[in-house]
Amino acid sequence: MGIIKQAFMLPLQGTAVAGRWDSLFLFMLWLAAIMFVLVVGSMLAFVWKYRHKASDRTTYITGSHVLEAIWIIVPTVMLLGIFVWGYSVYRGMTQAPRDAVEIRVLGKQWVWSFQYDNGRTSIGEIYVPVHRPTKLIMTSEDVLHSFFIPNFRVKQDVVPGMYSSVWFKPTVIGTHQVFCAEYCGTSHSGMLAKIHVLSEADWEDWNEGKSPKAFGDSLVEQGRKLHETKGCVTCHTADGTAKLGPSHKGLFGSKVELEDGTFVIADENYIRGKIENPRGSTKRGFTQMMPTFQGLVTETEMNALIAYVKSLAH
Amino acid sequence: MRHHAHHFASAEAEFEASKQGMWVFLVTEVLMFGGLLVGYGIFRNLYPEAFHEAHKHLAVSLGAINTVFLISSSVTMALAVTYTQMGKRVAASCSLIGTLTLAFSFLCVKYVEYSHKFHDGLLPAGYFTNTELKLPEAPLFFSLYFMTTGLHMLHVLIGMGLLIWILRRTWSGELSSGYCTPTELVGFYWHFVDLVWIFLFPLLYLVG
Amino acid sequence: MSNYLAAKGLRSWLTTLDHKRIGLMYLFSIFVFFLLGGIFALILRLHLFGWGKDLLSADMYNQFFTFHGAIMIFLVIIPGIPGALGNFILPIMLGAKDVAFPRLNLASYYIFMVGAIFAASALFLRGADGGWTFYTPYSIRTNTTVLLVLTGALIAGFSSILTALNFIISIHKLRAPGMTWDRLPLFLWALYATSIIQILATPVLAITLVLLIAERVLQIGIFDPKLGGDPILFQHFFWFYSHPAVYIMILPAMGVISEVIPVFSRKPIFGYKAIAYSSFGIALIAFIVWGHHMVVSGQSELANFLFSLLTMFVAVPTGIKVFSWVGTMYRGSIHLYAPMLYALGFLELFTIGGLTGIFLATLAIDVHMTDTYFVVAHFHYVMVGGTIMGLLAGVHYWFPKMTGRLYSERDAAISFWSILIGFNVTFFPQFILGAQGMPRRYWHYLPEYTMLNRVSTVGSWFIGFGFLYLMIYMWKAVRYGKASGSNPWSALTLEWQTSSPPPTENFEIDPVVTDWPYAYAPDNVHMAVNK
Amino acid sequence: MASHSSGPHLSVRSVLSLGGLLLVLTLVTVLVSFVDLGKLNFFVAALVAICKATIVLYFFMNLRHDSRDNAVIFLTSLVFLTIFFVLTSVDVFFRGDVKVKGAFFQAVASVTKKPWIKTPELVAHGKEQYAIQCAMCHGAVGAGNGPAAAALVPPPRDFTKPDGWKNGRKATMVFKTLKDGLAGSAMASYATLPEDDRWALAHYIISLGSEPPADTAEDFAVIGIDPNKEGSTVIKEPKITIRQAMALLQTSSSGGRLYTGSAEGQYGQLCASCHGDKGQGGIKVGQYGLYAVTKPFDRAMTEDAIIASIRGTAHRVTTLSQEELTALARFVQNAAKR
Repeated sequence: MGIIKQAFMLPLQGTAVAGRWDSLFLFMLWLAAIMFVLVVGSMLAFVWKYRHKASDRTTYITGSHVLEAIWIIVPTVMLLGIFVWGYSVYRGMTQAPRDAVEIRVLGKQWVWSFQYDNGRTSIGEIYVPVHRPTKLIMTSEDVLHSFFIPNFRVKQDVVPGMYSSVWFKPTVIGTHQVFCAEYCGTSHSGMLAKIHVLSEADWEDWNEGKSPKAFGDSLVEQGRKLHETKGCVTCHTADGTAKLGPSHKGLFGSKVELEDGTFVIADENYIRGKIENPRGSTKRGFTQMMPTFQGLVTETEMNALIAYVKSLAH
Repeated sequence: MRHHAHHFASAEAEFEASKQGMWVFLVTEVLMFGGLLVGYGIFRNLYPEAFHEAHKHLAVSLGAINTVFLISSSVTMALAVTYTQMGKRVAASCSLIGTLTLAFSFLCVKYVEYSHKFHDGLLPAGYFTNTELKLPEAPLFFSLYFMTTGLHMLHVLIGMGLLIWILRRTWSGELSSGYCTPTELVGFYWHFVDLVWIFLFPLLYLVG
Repeated sequence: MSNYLAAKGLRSWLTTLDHKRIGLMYLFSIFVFFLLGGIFALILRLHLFGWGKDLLSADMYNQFFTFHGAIMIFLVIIPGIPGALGNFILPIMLGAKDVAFPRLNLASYYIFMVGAIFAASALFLRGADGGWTFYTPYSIRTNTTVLLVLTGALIAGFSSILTALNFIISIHKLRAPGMTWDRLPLFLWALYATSIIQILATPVLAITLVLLIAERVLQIGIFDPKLGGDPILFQHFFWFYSHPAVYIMILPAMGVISEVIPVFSRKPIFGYKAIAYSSFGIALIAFIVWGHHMVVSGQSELANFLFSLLTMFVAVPTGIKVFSWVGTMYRGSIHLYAPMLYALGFLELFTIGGLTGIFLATLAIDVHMTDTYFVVAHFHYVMVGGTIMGLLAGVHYWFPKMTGRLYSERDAAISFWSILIGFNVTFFPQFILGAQGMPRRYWHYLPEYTMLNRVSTVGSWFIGFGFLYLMIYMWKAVRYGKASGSNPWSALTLEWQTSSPPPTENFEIDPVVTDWPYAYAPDNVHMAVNK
Repeated sequence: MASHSSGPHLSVRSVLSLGGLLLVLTLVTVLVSFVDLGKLNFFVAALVAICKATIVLYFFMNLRHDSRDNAVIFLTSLVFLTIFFVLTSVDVFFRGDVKVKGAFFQAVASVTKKPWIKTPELVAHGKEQYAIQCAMCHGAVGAGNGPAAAALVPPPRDFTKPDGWKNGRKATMVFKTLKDGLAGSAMASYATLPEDDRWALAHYIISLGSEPPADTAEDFAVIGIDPNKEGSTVIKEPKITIRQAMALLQTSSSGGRLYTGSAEGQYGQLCASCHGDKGQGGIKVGQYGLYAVTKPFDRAMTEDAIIASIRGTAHRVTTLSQEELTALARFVQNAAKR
């Protein structure tokens, strides 16, 4: 069992149901492997054993009712068995307990937004308590989406004009990935969300309105950290002294003289442009050596960086 | 007597094959109209009061007249087939002309009905501008009404084209008691178009 | 009597009523569309290699997988075996001079081409996105020219109906004297069952597409939630056709395999009646299981229960066929020529495809696996592993009958192994990706899926090479292949009892069938081709 | 089977009599439909229709003489049609009550008793809400220099300075600004936020600058809250209609950009500040993964996508009616084409 489980590298078991799901999956995987070896193995064995030799005499067999009966009845019984086991695990997935925490989920073209019992809303991040059942009541504002949490093995389409629901009882604290699994347009693959499973204490804080640690710091603070982690500090300082590149202190809003003598205002677009394709907009007195960060800086990181650089303006 | 197609054993075999081919084609027609009626059946049971309310806006009288037209056109079509088999060229042609005129009058009544609906704003859901019908799902009734009767009207038009083609060949004497497969097959098609209306009329107009 | 290829000139091809020529025209068009669809696939896989720089923008990527899906399904594998091999072989195998309605047959080809042109024309306008399933309300909202692809599919649907009508009436009325129902070759049983599915399912696709076009043009709102409609109802309409459609794709391929294995094992088919009736079993069950595509779509639990239970029974007739084929090879004298290679390839890939189908039929598993790469791998294993392998087995098996020449076995083996290995390397990792939760139709995927996606892309190059190589040696064989003689495989079915390439009227003297087409005597182990 | 050329299947007389029968049946079904039998009406109509259909099939379409397999072929189509209807109904009519009625995210009544009285918890809560809702334009520390502020005309209020507040700095007035937004500027209404959050925001914003004068009874009257009563009013839809709001915009707009009732005017009022007057786009606002490129026009977004994004949280222009939104979206699409 181990090697197959390892080979298939199933996602983390975030809920009890995921455990039951995995055992059903692995049982069926073993069954399929055996059937595969039986069929293809005997095929290859026959190809080898009965490969054409001039002296061959084949046996005139046109069928055998016994064999046919066997491979009708045995698969039917096995299949019904699998169906029953599958249905029992499925019921565990769909029958949400009465006392579940209810959270409303709204799918909208390319973003998930959530509303909790205390009226708070959050976008792209959903907070759920550990060891307590949570039921999501979902609908969509425009087209079909599908709320999919691989670690919990649950998925449910989100249909405009209709409620659909999914429930789970997380057992692992931490952050799990949420996907949109129904094609919904240009950035269907960008419609991601994070589900934060909070410990009991954090969940109480969250309910009263205090933001759990997971909330992270302000935009500018995030920008400052990214300024380091993305490697800006290697060439640009924040205290006014020029290094390989001009300092970012006082940059925002100032007039920058470019190499070819023209002037440009270091506004938000200028910074964004420098980060994405720095060629051709080098400040006078500096040689162009800045690499492009295209694709390496996500949207939220870009805005945090810009906020930080702005905060250095005065 | 037309010499039968080279790959058939006899004219008889060819006629049987074409007739069965026609029946298989009618199966596809049944399933196409059927798919639409399944949609109608589902929406009617989903929103019974809205659909009942909406169906009151249909002119039952015009629908009934149309049913009479189509049934009598079926009768004249059957007469045409009978006369062709009896070799009576003139009688068959007159019956075909009768069928064509009945079909044309069906279209005229249809035109009157549609223009009445357009005037009242009883249009498919997206363009529905009628004010009397308040229930939100009522426009769906008219979407389905226009789809079913529209598709049926298209089939009537195709049927009239076929009838003109058969009339020409009957009048020229090509189709007579010896060889009347095309007449019978177009007859099947026309009776089928009438069959669809026999179901559409009560479903849409009477029961709603 | 001159053979059917004698008449020269484009007019002789474009206005032919000869089922053999129409079959070849279908084969050529289907191969062209297969290459077009294949190029889309290779570019998609190249993009998903994921080396940071985007090969395709998001919109381009969405249109590429939509066109890949729509072309491959509507223009290649649904018309594929019935249109190309069926048109060519069915009348000869029946012992008839032509199909029941030759003019209708030519009309069906032209309607297919008109439909294909409609669909392909969207490429030059604003393309189409939304996947080949065109789920509403997205397919109503998008402003890409999806309308053209829908009209194309609608028109191609009629061509499929006409071909099916032709086959049903031909099998009913044009069988050679002596060919009773239990002497009918299994390829014809399969085509018969397929035609019945086409007749009963395609009209519902026609009305679905008409309604979807009406949604976009007349805003009828029955599938549009904003106007009170129900998008899940569209899925019911769509899958009522599309699940039987997957059996339209696989049954003819199974028919080819049922022909090839006995011939190359020199042994009667194992369980003829079981295979023939299981085709009908599949054709019936095909119509009552479509809901397993919609388990997480918001369908009622009762429907999920019912559809999953009924789907389990589909595996039984399919299992009968696979076990019977392996049973046929038992104690045979197996010649590993290209048709047999492709038949064995079919068995290997289709077994994996079939078994993973059972995973997806099980409710709990399907909740996690649907709309992920597990499903993508499953349907590629059954569609490419099944239909395309069946098509290639049929093309190689009847190549001598069509052209009177032999292709080079060595080249065929090279392209076969390249396709088989390439296929497994491409799609088996996708099972694992799906199990790990990578959703399908994703332009960008999370970094942890990169490794398997790269392996998959490398595999796709081998498939690409395999088909390229196939084109080359097939073209070479058509022009310079050795003469094959009338029955190179020493097969017993009727089409091998006439000359290759057959005369226009198929038979010099009208054949009379005297016994069962798979009665290979124990000593009948040699083939004309290997003397 | 009657041989094909030995005379017609049906005599003229039988054709006419069958025709008569069909017409009679039609009359019957029409008359029956006027009698209200409730559920039964459907079955009677269906029964009559089936009778008529059988007559046509059996006689006119000559199934009477025909070999049985044509009839079997025809009946299979009905069988598969029934399978389609039955299995689809198993889903459609057994889903339970899942129809969405009304707004999905409800505005939630407040919990604290008198949120207009400043308390440290409210200010702390305000600080948090500020980071989510306001930092984008008003800047992390309220200096009016948020990332989205660059292209806003007029620029967002600098809370640290006492001058320029249109409605004044009292808690009730800031609360009013939050509820109705500021006409003629990019400050939209935050009416969907729970009242507690808005009071908390007001307290926090005021704490950034000097202490304002205390709220008087009239101030509370302006925002329609009785300070002595416990609990606050539940959020109601904006009392004035959209038409009036538009008119209000017209009269009180400062920059002289009159709303001429056309989409062009609307666009000028609401969108030009972020999206640029000709739609060439101003700044990229990518907050919270909410990917709102302010240059949507060259991507030829669909009308609904535009409406959906206009109604989205980033824009908060929820007061526009459906017609206005459609007109605006159509205007935006033409802007893209120009």
